[in-house]
Amino acid sequence: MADFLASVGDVFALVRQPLGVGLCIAGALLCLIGSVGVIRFPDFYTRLHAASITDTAGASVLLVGMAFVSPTGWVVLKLVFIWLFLFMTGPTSSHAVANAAYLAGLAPKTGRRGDLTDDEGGWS
Amino acid sequence: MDFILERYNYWAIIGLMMIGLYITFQSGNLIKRLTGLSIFQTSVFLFYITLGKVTGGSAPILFGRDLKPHGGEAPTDVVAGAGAAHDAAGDVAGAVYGPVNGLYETYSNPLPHVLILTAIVVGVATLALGLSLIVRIREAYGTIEADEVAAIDLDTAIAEAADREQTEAAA
Amino acid sequence: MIDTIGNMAPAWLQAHAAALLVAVPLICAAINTFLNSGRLSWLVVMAVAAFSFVCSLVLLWQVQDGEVVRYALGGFAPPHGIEFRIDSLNAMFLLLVTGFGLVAAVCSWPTIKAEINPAKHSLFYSAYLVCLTGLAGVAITNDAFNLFVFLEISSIATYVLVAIGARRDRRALPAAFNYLIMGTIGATFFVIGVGFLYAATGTLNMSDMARLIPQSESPRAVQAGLSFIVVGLGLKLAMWPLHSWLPNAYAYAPSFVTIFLSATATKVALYAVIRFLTYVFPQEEAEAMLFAYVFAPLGIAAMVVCSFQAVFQTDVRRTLAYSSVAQVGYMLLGLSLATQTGIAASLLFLFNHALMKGALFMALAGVVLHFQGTQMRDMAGLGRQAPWTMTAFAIAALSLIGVPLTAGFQSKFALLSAVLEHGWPWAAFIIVATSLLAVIYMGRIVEAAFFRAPVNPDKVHKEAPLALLAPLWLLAIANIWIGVDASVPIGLAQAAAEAAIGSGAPAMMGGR
Amino acid sequence: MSDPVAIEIAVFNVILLAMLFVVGAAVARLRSLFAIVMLTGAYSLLSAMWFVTLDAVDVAFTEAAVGAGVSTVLMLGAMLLTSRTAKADRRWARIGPLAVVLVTGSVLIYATTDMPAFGDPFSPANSYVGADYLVMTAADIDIPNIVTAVLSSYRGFDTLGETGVVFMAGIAVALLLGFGERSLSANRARGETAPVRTETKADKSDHHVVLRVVSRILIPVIGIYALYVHFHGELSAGGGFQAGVIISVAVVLYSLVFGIAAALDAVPVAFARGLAAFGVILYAGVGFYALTQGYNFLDYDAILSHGADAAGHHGDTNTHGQHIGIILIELGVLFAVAGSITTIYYAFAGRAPEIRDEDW
Repeated sequence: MADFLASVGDVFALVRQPLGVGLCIAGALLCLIGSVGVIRFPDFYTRLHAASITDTAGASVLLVGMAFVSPTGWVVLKLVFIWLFLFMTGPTSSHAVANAAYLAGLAPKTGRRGDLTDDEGGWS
Repeated sequence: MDFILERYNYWAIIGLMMIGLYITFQSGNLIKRLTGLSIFQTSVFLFYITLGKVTGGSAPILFGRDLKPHGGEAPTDVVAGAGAAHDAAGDVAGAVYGPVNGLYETYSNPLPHVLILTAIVVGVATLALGLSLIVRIREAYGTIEADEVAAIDLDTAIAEAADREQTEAAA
Repeated sequence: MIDTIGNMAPAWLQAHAAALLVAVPLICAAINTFLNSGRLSWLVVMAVAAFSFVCSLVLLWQVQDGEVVRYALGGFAPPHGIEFRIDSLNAMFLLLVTGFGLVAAVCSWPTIKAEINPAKHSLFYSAYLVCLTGLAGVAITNDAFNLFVFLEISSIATYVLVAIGARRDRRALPAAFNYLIMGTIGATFFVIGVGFLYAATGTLNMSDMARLIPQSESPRAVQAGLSFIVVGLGLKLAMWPLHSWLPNAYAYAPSFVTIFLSATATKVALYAVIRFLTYVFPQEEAEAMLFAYVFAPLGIAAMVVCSFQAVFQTDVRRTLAYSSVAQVGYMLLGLSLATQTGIAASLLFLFNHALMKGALFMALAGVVLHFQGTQMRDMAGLGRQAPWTMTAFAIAALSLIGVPLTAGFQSKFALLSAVLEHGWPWAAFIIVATSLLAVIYMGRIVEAAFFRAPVNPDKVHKEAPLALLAPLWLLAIANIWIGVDASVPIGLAQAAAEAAIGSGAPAMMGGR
Repeated sequence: MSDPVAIEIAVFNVILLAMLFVVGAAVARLRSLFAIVMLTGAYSLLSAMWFVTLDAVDVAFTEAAVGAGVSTVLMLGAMLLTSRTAKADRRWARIGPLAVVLVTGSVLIYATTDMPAFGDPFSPANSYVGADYLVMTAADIDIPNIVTAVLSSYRGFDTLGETGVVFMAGIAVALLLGFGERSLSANRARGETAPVRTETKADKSDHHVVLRVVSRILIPVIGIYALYVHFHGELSAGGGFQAGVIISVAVVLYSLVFGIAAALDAVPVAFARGLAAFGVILYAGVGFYALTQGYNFLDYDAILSHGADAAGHHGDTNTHGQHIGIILIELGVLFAVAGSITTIYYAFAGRAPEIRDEDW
């Protein structure tokens, strides 16, 4: 058992850096995808959906990646707190924005894909 | 080439300052004017911070061996420079990039940071006051465009003059 | 007299007058917000202003033999700590600011009671105390960045003090906003200039800067720093053509604010210019050229253009405001000589100008109190309805024109002789010509007040209240007294000019 | 420039500066005030990131909290009370400003041509007073964060002035917006309950339940975080100013979610104003205490100095007194900032708009 744990430790030390970097890149990509979505999606609600990918999935994956490459436990603890904070505020703010838009009477675009053109989509 | 590499930062910041100044002067909308002012000020902050950067330095928070343990002794294997003022020309000129006398690590210059902390506060105070003036102007004039406000003032002045002439004629 | 005050001062006051002068108004501004009664606030403000005035007298006493008082705040020796440094130049401006702070505070209550919402009284007085703190801080500090902080404290207070005038005339709001924009740009320019000087010397202490600038390896940065500081402060002191904010700000601010600002705010900015140009920057060719080729034309342009503009105003307060810009022109002309006599003349001019503009605006405040309007035709016949107020006004007006036996004559005479001594007879001619313009624009007002029938003859005999009339006559008598015997202000101005120009190489300073 | 770290920083520099340029140019061109305000916030946030790459962590913290946070909130508040779009500018009106800007810019560029290179450790700025602080702090004050040491001790008088500015801003905005029939806070003080906003759909059905629950959890956490930032300011980035901003942000959040009336019940206007004044009194009071002990104004060595030492107080330093002094004056800053910014926020948020939501 001890051997196994030790070898796990070795493997972890080996993969820690590449894994962390990889996760950071993945998080950055998610953020990029979210940003593209904000530009490309047709209406407010779908854009909001894309934007919320950035601050939940993108940020979470980035933080996990950072936790892997971080030098000390204190940094990991701080990252956990940041993650908790983002995990609470991100979806809540998306919800608040969507809720406000709904209450203001903004209707989602519905219909087939071809029907939507750029100039009638959402708020631009 | 080195000349440019060493100074591109200043020039970029000057460009940003000028964008802010341009918005302030050019815009007729009072809120936009204030945002221009705030961009101008922020760019001046960038300028100060640029002055204080030291290549290879870190944030001016002592760490590692520079943290004197309480009751411990000051480092003995470096030049004891505590309290000694350095000459403006730099009495260590010619040495490689490295820490200041008496320290193990390299830090950026803390003084511009302190100044800018103060300046940021002054900036936000001005901004708050300017915005409240704009709100009052909107309530008094019904517009926040500088030229419309000026036109209304001119109308008032003309009307006042005409009014006074009438009363004078009546008297 | 000053010796008795100095000798009477207790040891703690002698040791810490510099710090108390600035810190007491600030802490009292905070305490003042807890008071609910405007009258109580007024008493507090008067007490604080009087205390500051005593402090500045003590400082004046300490520096009268050409000595320099230095006060290290926080106990950290400069250049690491912030330092106050008081020589005769500072002492003169501190005396001006606190003296006017006191006089304006005494006369404030009747006009404030009439012009400002009672619920706002104590906050308003707090803002006034903060303004006083800022102006005194600018005049006392020896640290370039600290000067900026105090400049902004006083400016922010000033903007809001001007804007409060909106209760009477909504035009105060855009006036205050323009003032804010111009003033903030000016302050930011000043910060840029200080940044260049810091980059070139590595210090913020003004004495230390003066020591290091000549050996700096970045002369261009120093030049740019100089020009940004001058432009930035020029905006604050309403140097022509950067004065566009001033007339409206003075015209629509509450009366009391105009009294105080006209005598202090722009003057303190002028102090900062003098301090930087004569003390911080080395007296070399470039600076001398700046004096001669920038300040002289700008000063003359201000004198000519703004005197003409003053003639064509219909609102008396705007007339006086334009006249203020023109008077700043005279001071700049005196400065541009870059000689000790020139600067002394300029400082004497400044001192006397504060006395007469203070009196003029104070008399107008009395007029506003009972007769509302300050248009030219509202002035008609006031000489009969409010003889005491308007006589004082007339004395100050004569002084502004420069009639012999008034303070204005002394200052114009000093300026003329300085200009002639420098060999600029054409400048002397312009001074006389613009004085004739002053005869026109002040004469119009005085003529309307004394020789025209009142617009509304039913109006009763209404003087300004005693709280206003007493300081008003104090200033009017001071105008005459200085006109007869100007030894006191001339002594102050000459000592100050000597401190400014003749300070020579500042003392070397080591680290702590 | 061959150092890899230097190149990395240079790359960050270029990217961030380019983004700043884009945002600045967009602000200059746009006419929608909402977009302008948000982009100004973005500009501040980008500069905060840039400050971090240049090692100015304290400045970055403040800029993010103030420039991107408080300023944006205030600008939005002002925008809601005024208008949403700027008028199109006339083309000929651009010439004058452009000329001014070009002249100013060329003077600035002329000045930079003989300035020390970027990052030069031997430039006057980096080798004289600034470097001295790094060395002197250990002996004089003995805290790791040099910025805090300089801010509150060596240049403590500047910070007193800064506290005065914040306090003044609070008074100023209260004077301009906090009185009259349009001001909710003034009306409440008189005992009137004038409805500020008409009922909306949101009030009828409980659409904000998620927000309420989350903010109930968050607000105490924000408060604790503010205290952490405050008391940890000597060891790492942060201090009284940032903490004060964070506390007032908690009030802002509370009032956004639960309504301004509830916020006014929890933190009354008079309390906020009093807090701001108390902060200034506390800060200046520390200075006066030093005077009573025979030291110079704001000399924290006076605190806890034994009477016997007082004779030769310029010799030994008293780091213990410095620590306590710094904590006290930072508390003063915290109170002043929290009180003033809350006052300012109330003044804007409690102002009744004369235009209804539909008229935009």
